[in-house]
Amino acid sequence: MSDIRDTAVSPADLAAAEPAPKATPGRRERASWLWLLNARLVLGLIIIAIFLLGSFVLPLFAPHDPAQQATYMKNLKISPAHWLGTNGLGQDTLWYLIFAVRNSLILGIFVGIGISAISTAIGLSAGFIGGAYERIVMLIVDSFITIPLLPILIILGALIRGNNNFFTIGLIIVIFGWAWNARTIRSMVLSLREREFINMARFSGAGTLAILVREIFPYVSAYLVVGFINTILFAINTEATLAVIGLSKVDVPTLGSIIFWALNYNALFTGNTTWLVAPIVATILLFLGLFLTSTGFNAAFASRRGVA
Amino acid sequence: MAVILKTEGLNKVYRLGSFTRSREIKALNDINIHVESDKPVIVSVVGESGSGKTTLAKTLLRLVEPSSGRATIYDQVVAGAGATAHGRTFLAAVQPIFQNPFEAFSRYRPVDAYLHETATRVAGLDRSQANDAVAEALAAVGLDAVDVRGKYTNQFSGGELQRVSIARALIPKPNLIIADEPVSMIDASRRMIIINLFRKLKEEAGRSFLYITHDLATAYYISDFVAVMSKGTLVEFGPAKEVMSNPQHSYTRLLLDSIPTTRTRWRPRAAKAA
Amino acid sequence: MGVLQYVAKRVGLYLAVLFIGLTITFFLPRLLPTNPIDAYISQLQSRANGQLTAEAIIQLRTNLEELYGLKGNLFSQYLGYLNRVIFHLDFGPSFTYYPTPVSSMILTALPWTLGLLLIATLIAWVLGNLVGVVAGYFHTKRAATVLEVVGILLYPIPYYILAVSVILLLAYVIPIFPLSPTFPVGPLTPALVGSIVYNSTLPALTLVLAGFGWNILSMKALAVATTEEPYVTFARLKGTSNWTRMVRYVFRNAMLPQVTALALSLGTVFNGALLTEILFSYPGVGLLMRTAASSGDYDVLYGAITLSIVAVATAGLVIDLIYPLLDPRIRHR
Amino acid sequence: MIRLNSVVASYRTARGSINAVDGVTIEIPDGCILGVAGESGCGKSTLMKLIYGDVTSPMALASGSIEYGFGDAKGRPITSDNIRDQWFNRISYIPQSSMNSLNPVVKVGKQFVDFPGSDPDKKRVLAEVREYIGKLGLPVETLDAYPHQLSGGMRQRVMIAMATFFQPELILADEPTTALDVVVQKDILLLLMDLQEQMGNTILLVSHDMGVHYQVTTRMLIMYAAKAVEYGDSESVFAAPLHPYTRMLISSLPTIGDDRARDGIPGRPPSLWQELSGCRFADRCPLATARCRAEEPALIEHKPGHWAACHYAGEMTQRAEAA
Repeated sequence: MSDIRDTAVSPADLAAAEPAPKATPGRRERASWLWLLNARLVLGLIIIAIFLLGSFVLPLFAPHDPAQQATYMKNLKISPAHWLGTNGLGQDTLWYLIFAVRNSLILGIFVGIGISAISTAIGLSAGFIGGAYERIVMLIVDSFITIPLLPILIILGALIRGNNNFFTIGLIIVIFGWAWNARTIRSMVLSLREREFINMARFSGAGTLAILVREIFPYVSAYLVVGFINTILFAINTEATLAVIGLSKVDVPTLGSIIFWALNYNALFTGNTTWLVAPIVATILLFLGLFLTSTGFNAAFASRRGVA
Repeated sequence: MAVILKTEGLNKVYRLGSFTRSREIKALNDINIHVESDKPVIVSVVGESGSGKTTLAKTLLRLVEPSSGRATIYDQVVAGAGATAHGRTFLAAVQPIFQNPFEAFSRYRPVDAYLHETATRVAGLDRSQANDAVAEALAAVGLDAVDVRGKYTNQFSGGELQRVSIARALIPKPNLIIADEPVSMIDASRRMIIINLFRKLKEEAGRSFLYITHDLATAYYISDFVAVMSKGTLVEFGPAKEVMSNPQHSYTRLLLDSIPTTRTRWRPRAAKAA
Repeated sequence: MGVLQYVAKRVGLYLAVLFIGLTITFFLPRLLPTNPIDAYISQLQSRANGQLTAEAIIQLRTNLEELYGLKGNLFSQYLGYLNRVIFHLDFGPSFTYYPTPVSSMILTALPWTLGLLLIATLIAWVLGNLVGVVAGYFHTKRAATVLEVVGILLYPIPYYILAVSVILLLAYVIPIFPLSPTFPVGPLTPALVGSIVYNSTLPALTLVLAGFGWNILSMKALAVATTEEPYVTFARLKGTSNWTRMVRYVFRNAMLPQVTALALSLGTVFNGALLTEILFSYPGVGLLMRTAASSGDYDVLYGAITLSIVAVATAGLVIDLIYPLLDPRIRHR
Repeated sequence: MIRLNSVVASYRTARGSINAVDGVTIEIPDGCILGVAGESGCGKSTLMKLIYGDVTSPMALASGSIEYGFGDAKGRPITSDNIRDQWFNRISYIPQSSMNSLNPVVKVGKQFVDFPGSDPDKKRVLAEVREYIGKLGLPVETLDAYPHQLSGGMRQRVMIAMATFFQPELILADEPTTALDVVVQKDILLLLMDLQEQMGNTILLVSHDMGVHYQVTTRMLIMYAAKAVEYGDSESVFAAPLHPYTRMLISSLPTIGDDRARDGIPGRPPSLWQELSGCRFADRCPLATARCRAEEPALIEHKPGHWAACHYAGEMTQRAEAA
């Protein structure tokens, strides 16, 4: 969640002794593309690309709706027909997993957009306006961070179990999940507000909005990308957590509901370990890919911003 | 004789600590400066760190609200009760030059963007007039518009970037340019390029400067008036040559004696065997 | 003077968090369409397989409303709720295990949860930060990157995956721990304590692994930044040993923000603990909440949530109050 | 006598390696205060690190050697390989950023004795320290205080106390008073001069302020773009500088009571990445000729005890004496 940055160390003598060359037009364009490439980011993006492509393209070729039960024999071993065998409900494990990843990603992206929008608006305004407004907002933010989210989700899950659907689950996560990002963005804006170029912009005639968009946003945008990916991670994780304890809409295949059914139909006792191992491996890989991309972006933005 | 700068009973008090036991720090303590002249002048404000010289600059730039008192530049009340100059009129009256040129520009925007914005937004020029004004201002500081267009801060040296910052301040032809420690981040050997530029702009472009510094030698070199501040109070004010050659206040004398000059040694040297 | 101001500010936040927490748990269920009373009545009807007459239902509704403080307008209910909860810790009786009061059920479950949570979090914090400071201090050396990779691999794995993987590995593939742990109740004899520890090793391990990765990564970043501070460079130039510099100069300074981070992360860690309890059927507040939720015993649910908010906020306050003891800059203004 | 024999310090980076100190050969007599001056990036800080033995990658002593001229406790000669064992014993260091060169969460006294060189009996050492800092104008309670409770001047006095308590042969001070106000700076500089006089050891002082050098140093070394361009007795370097760069460095500083026009040195030092030939100051030097751009001038003793690396250094003295 935090801003993990690798600081590049350059000896004082060396940096000062190497004044920037006078006019090399190519340097800025090439440099601006070059900073993107670092090992973590590339690896992360590859993993995510595989998951995105796999989960959004393959479902078009799905023979049956995987959520539909008893389409196949139960607990079949891995075979050319069923690459991961079938589960205790007579569904094809692989196809169920592919749909699960897709639905989780859809939810993740939807919640990611929602939370990023809210947290940026609140973080930017609280950080920039300051004063009493900031104190009240930060009180609410700190409370939302301190209050454990899961119990509240359990209440909501229990109360609206009847007619909850994917959309409401996503909405709930958005309502309770924006605090962390808002807090980080606010502290970034707080430090930016004191920077000299903000005064320079003000004395160049820029209004508050122009300062927010042109001066502050470029510095914050680096974190927004990282924050967005972290939020996807958070959303999938929260929905899955609810599903595993049966409080989310478990008949929709997600990375949580797959495990919910596996546990409830005690995959371990029936020896169908692939039913449990497959989602574990898939979730770990997906989350690792998301995390590598987020820290990769972080390292890339840090190196581009120079050591500061 | 126009009133270039006048502060009347200017105070700034910071309250530290919680409501129970709060300490008061008097950053500005009843500052009264009066500078009248019919031609542009350079006024220096000298003092050690914590003397309040930067707070004074920030108050005149309205970056800090004074606790009481007023400040007037030419005929406009710029800070304190009854401030008349607002918005663009204030920006046209007062322009700043900041200490660290690398911090004065955003890393993500080309440096000349600030010049064009100042020309169009503050000086109110249209597109073509703005380009001329920018080119003219850059020429005044010895830079060519081509060298600056579309460049970012990491493509300049400290001295060059500070000159761009000065050019930007010149565009709206302000009554007073307030430079807060403009050369302290620049190599000692190249400071005089900027200091001489201030003097040239005073004489040729007719701009007045408020020069905030802890370096008394550069203050002596270019300023017409000097104000000496210590712990928030104005201890001495007057024509620069006079104040510096025979200071009246003991603190000014202490400051002058402490400067490591290359003229007289603090400790006479035992005759060195060659 | 500094400490007083620091404590006052922190206690203020603590009270605000409690207030907001109680308000949320009060208003949330009331804003939603379903009314718990109808749910109760329908449950009673199913139990009495339909013999309840109309008046009995009306009578039932009034005393249920009375029992659960749903009388009068919203605001008077709210005041009544606050008064009951804060001063008497009374959440009304449990519906399924009538008449045992909710508070007694929770107070028996809470120590289990706090015990597991605090011990596991402490271990994860200490181990994670020690590994992190070594990884950060020697970040230029190849070996240190191995430690960081451990952090990178562990951190993104969510609690439920860790829990299930731990069950899979240590209870199924290598069955040294019970697949479904049982927690005996009764006087704390050494044998009993031994079996409790044995059974709660897996949930504790899950929580330690979950916190461990995060602490490594955050401490490594802090240690890398702190190693470049002038006082660490000067310590090196004084000829101090690597060990002294790493412990007394880098760790002593880099750990301070980690203490605040720990206090802030308690909310999320608590979520993890609840989930782990449910998956391991560990007799803590989490399990209590889960069974209350599935059996529709709303008052146990609200009570458990309110107390968990109080517990987490209090733990956070305690950790934040330790901070001034570690940072002389706050102690001596 | 500390001798540097054509010392070269190089930095290895992704773009290849460059020499931040490119062949310096000087002899530093014992018991003097040597001032090292030059613009930022000239290599003065790297030279200090080299002499102190703080050589860590990416920096390395590419070639040349340093002889310290004093032995360790057992009398064995010290060279750049074993100098590190003598840190804060026979050689010590005063850092620049005194603002936070002390560990903010540990008491000052404890930081006085936490390096191995000191005597294991910490209590006895602390008692001696308590008495020693009194002489440096520090109240005794300083040892029990935390760094943030001390003023900038007091913190720098603590650094000087640490660096001088073990009576080292050589003290390296890298811009020790840059972060201080001018009044406090004078006290600290006078303190340094007094201590040097009492101990009779050698101090190497790096500063960008020629005024500080004039007041404090007895010998001067001027660096430019990784080369030593002038070296000699402070008196004669300030009275009649042989190298045009030194003259411009001194004349670029305004002085109170002197209204002569002053102008900074135009242009910038050359980038050490390019292939450099001839005199590195040629582009900015008013006296530069074709010979300057072609042939690199060696550091020659134009006057007794006064070296300069400039083809026309000799004429500078005649022209100076004629003017």
